[in-house]
Amino acid sequence: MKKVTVPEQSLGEKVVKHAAAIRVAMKESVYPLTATVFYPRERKKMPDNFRGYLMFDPDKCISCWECAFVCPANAIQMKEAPNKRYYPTVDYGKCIFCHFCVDSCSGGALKTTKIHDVAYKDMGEMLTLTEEMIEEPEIIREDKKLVEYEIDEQDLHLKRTREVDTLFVEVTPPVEIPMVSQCIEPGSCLGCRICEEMCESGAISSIIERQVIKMAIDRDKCTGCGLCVKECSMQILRLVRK
Amino acid sequence: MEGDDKDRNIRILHSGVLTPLRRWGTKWSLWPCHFVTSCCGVELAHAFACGFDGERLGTLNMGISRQANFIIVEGTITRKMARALRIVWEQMPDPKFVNVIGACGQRGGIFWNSYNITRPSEIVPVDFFIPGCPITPEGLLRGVRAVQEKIEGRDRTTIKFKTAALPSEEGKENRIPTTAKIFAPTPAIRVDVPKEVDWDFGREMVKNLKAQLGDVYKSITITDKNRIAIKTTPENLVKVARKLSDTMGIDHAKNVNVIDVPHERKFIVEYMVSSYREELMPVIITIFTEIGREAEPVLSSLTALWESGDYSEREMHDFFGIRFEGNEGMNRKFLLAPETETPLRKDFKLEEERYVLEDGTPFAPAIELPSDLKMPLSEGLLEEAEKSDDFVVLIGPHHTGSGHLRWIMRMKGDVIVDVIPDPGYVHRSMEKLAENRLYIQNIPLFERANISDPINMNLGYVRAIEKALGIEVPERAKYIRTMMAELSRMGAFFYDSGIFSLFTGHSTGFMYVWAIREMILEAIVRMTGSRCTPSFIIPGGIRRDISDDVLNMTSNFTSAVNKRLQKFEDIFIYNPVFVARAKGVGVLTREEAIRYGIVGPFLRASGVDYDIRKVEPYEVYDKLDWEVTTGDAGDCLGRYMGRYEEIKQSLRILKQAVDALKEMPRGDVISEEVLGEYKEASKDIKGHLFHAYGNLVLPRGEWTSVIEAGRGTLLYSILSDGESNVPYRVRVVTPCWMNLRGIIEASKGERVADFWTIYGSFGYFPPEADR
Amino acid sequence: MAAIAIGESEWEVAIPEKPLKDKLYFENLKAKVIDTNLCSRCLTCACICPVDGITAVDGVDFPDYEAKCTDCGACVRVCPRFVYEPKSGLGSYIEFIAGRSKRFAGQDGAMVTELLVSAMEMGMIDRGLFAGRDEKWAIEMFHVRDPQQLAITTLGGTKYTFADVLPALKKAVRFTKRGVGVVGTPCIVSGVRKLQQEFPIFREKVKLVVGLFCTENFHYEDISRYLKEKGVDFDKLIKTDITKGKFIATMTDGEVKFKVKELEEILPSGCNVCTDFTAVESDASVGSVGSAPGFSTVAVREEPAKKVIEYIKEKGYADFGEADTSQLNFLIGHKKEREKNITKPI
Amino acid sequence: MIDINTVITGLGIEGNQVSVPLIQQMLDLLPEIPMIKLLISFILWKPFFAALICPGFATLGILLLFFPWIERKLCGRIQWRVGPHEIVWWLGGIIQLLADSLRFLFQEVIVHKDAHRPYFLQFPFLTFIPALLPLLFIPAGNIVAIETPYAIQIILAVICLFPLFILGLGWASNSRFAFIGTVREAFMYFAYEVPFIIAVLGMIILYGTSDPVGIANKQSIWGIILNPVAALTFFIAAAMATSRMPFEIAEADQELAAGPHVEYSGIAFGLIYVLCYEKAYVLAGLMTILFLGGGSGPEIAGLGDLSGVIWFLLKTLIVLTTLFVLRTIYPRYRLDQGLSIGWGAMLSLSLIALALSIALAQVGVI
Repeated sequence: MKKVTVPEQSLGEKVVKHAAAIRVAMKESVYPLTATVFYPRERKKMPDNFRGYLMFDPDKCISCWECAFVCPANAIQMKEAPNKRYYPTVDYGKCIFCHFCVDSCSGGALKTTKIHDVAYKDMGEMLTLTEEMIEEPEIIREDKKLVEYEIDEQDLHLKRTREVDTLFVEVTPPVEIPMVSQCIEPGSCLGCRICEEMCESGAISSIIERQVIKMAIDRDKCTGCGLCVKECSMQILRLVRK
Repeated sequence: MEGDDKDRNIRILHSGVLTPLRRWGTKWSLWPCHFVTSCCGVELAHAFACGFDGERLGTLNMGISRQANFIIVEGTITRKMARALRIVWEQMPDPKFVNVIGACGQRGGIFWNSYNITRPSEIVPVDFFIPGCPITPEGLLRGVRAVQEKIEGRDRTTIKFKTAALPSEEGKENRIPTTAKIFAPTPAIRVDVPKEVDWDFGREMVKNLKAQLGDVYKSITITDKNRIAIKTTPENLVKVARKLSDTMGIDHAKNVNVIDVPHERKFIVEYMVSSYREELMPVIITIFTEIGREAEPVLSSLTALWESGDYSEREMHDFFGIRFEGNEGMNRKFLLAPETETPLRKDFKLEEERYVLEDGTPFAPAIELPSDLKMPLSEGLLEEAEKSDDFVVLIGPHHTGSGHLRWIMRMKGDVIVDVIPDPGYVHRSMEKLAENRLYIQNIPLFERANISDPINMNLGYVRAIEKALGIEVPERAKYIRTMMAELSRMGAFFYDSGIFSLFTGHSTGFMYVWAIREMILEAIVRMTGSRCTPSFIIPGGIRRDISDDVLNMTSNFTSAVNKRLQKFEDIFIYNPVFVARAKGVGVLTREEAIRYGIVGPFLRASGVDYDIRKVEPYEVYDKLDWEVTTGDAGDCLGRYMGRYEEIKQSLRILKQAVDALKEMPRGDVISEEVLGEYKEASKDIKGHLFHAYGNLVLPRGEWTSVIEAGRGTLLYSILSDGESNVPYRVRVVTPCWMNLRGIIEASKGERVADFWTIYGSFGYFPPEADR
Repeated sequence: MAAIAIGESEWEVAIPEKPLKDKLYFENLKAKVIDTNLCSRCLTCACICPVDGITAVDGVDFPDYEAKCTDCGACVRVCPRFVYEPKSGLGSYIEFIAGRSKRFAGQDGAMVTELLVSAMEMGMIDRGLFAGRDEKWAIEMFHVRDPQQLAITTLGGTKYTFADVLPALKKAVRFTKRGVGVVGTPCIVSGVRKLQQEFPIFREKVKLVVGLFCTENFHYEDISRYLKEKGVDFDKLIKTDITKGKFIATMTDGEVKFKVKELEEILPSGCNVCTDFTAVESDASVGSVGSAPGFSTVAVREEPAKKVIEYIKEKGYADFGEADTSQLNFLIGHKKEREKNITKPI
Repeated sequence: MIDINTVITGLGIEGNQVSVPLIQQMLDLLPEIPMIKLLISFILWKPFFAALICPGFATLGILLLFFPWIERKLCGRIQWRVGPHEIVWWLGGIIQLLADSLRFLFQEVIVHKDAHRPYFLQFPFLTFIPALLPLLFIPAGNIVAIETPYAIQIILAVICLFPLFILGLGWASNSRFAFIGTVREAFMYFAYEVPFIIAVLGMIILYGTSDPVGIANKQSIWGIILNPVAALTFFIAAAMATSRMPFEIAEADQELAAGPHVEYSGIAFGLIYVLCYEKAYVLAGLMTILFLGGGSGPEIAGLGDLSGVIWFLLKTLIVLTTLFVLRTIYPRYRLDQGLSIGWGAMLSLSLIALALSIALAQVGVI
């Protein structure tokens, strides 16, 4: 335990402390430790893991809806594409940039950019549709220099370089954990085929032959998204290792 | 409302004589009337502090609406704040501009279905919206530039999307899935689920309690280590409390909580109490009772015994409509909501999430806006003050020195007679929202209670979950969490120092600490990718490991900060004027501090050696070498110096943690227990967050975690029914909410200007208090 | 987490034949059961329906079935009356006793509560499905996981109203870890048995089925209207009971009594064809007839119930006495007469 | 045709011209266009030059446009940031104040319904009287508008009127914050005015004259060295009088939201905003004269009388800057602390200064 005592300042000490305060001000007016980024004309370098605007790659998307489910702000809502699959749209009027969606995207279809300085003149524009998230957007930039914060053992330094930072980053794909949906209790299957309707990758198929429905899960096609597991009315599907 | 035309100001600017001069002058002289309404204010401060210095653009922050011509609405506008926004806008001279920053003020952000937030665009005409939660300083300055361009005549959105073609090959028709949330039917709600723990002291204590309480209790259960629950009847509640207070020296209430169980027609009212006596420090005793679920049930208040529960009781009155007999504050002042609304009752439903984009549907519920601009005072206050010859001043909610709450100050000459707080201007209904979200979705939610100390907010919640699940976190993750928590604690301290120096009129002090904060945020952004709201700690560990570069940087930070800190010390802390202002002001003695429920460093400054990091160590605090700082002065300077000393200890902890991390081999950072099938993701959760956590269900019972956040004891109490993947009730008691009482009591009898010293010394952060 | 058993990638589901070939299964059900007044409103179909489409607002129906129905045939598979084999009589039993719970107070001996709670204590089940009621005496289903929850006064007592036991059962089965205990009228018991017969998951999870002696039951909308006409104020109603051929509604300020026979005008068509009084398919059936006042008659039929009764005896939770089966015979006979009402299927 | 020289002589402005050797030849070479010569003679006529150019309106105007910029830049620098910059960024945002004043000029002026409308609008303008009047008596070097042996006393008298107008502003605003602000202003007024006057009095005694030109001339050793105590008192009192940190008690942005000015908007606020700079300018000028030797300094070749002007301005600017940089160094005192400093420490300091002055005068240093 450490006891803290408050400073008792005698007259002499007061003078010393006054002098110290004035000295700091005088010193700083000559050699200031300025730490300012001249923003519109310069840009601060953000790390590659910076959580900014989202970009989307429909080829990698398995339409698992997890981005929509995990979004705490309900900013991601799914929209049907011409190929009848559902892809995410982002409403930046709600997005809180927590990137739970990116961390939930097992296919790596969502990725981050370093865009974060945007002003909208109308709230309606803040809804970004799927088709707008595929290609890199353009933002109004006035920056000519890049500033990087460097902290060494002495102090913070601003390293300025005359380059224009790219705002788009290459990201490493997530660890692949191959999962496949399996029926753990075929006897309890109702034959309702909701799983088949649910499956956006078309891995689950059914054939009705007279009084028998033959259900089959294509292990290769199954993306392990878990939608069928979630929706199965009898809860007899499970995700297991491939 | 009338005159709410977005382009009216531009028309004014472009008409009349000397138009080019008017335009040019206005363009370069946008003085924002900083409408600090919520947490985006932290980033606004960064934009105008030395890191980005918004003054470069000619935007000088001006606290006074008459002289400003630009409102930056910083986030949430609650129902209560809506009037203030309109008033400020009406007060400003034409031409005036409004920017809304942060998702809360647009479509609600994470609070989109809250019962208490409105959309500023429906209250005042808004020129630009800047997305983010919070926005980055760059975003804010981009907004300023956008307004400047608009004045020049270029009104544009600063991002252009390119439309790409979506895959169009024919696919099969798909079914739309249902919600991922699972609500158990008629859940079994029990506060005192017994648990077998290795805790002899507790068993002994239960024995003693049973002997002492005699026949006034119904049951006494050990619910977890250091947690005891006592059930009693409403009639015997006061008796139990009195016995505990008299015989055991239980001296403060940490929490007052109400749980609504509509299907069992009852409310469970619980008091979490504890003592600052050495041996009882870690123990939290929950006294609870059940009362009938009527329109306005009555229960006798325990404020006579534990005044620290006072404000929480008032809050519960607002939220549940329970009247605590004996508490003076039963006047529904918190929400400024319709009198009959009791939002935390279960039958008060919120808007449901939509997972499919539908055209033409509103995104957030429409909330009825207040129709007049009156901000009511409690009845008879003015008349009474006039009779006793007191002068009443209303400070806030929009005032340079008020923060986002209103203070009703009664003074006699230059001496404060009474300060009555009117909180709730940033009440964003977190507790209600948490009952409707997945456990994992609540992580960002609670973090937003206080984005100047986000990691501790995050850690407390996650620790409650881990406690419930009994997960052991990997060593490396523990160290990283400790490191981040200390960074966050420093961030909170420097935030408060900045505000404190501003409150005493010292803008340089503000700038200096904000430069240090800029370094802290740089470290956090490199670790997590977000400056203020990392949401980085998840049950079982952290989202991913951090790189060596960042570790080196953090290690450098511990020594680099000294240079700037030394200057700050010279110009602010030991500045004789500051010492004169803070010394001997707002003294709270040990007894007073305990009685009023002060927590954290402010309590320690009054001489109570209570730090949860030592009392009930979590993460790796018990493995590191550091000391708790206490003081005896109990005045503003003592509180501040105590915290300053604590930050030096934090630097020590940080240094040790970083060094340990550098030595440590890389390994798992998420516990495999919680990941289950997805254990390959134990190094980086990327790609599997929802799989692994979407269906997280806690065991039945109430799980209470306390941690030492930047401003004091932070208590999370999660009540789970054991079946739903959403919590049944989450109660969070933030340190600022507890400290509110201290500000009032310390202010009484001091001089008017001292109020701001006291206010600043307590580091009050309204969003944290209001939740 | 324990390793999950690897499941099947391919499996087959046998679906029943459709009497009406080109109609959906639900239309078959409607034609064969609902429209022929055979339906007992046990709602087994609603329980199993994968899209949760079947409701019982005003008779069992599936609004909007054309759009929603997946035509899986589960409703037909589980309907106890699709192929109706009326049961009657006393059924087989191991033991026939009268009991009175010491721990619980309720209608008669409160043995239903005692059975379920004891089963819960034994660890046989982790939840019981009880019918509670709201202020208007409408039924709401209650999952009781903890004896403490029984403190709610509305759980005990007879309601003489159909309860949505089975729709709740699906959720109970989904959430349960050890097993579920169900209480219900004979029709519900048959429904559960049918579910268990068709789907192993119900065999596994539904551990205890307690049947109630039942002459008839009423739809909430009918009986509430009827009682209001008789002058019963639901806000003041405390309990309802049938003794000695009379319906007694006890209120805070008095009683309303009338002959049970009068109720026949609102007798549901499903009950009109029901011949089972003692819930012969249950694990144990309980009722007031056949034992002394304050005691419940318990017919222990299956092994699980036997275990529970033994547990109760061992712990001494209840007093036991002799039950008189002869008293039952009248009512059994009375119900058996209804066999004549059953029209032959199409 | 009238001989222009005759006119000039007739007006009596001939002998009292500002002589600038550097441009004298140029002036001489000016063609004999009568009007221009007359105009130049007028401008260079010392009283006229003093009132109109330096230290009068032109200097004041330029100072008001650029001094806040200097202050903001310097404070920014000390606070590790930049200050106004982007407006013409290659000049460091030097015309920032022009933009601000244009904005204020064209902005709506709101008179709220509780305000006393006539006074509310009149006071910002009336306040200029005490702010501008002293300039007529302050010499820049040897250039002064009105030369009188009682100049210092007149300046003091006029400056002392200043707070009354601030009280008027606050009263007319009829707002609670403005009310508290004005009361504080009034308290502070009495607290600093007495030591302030005593300190000046001491210097008058020391110099034996109250003619500013005379005082300046007498300072072979600067007053600040002769009587540092008086200088300190004067400086602190100046900080109090202009509501600078640590004595920004009446305005107290965080407490009273700028006190008396809280309700002013548009150009009315613009005027109030520059008022305190005007007052500071006057006080800094006075300090330069009393303690820093006025316009004395090494002769700058070729500038003649203007040399004194430049030295005067330079010293005044330094004093001003020091005064304004205080706000980066100090937080603000509480009202009671401010008062006790005024009535306690400063009063005793001023009395010591007075005694010192009398002693020095007796010894006959000057």
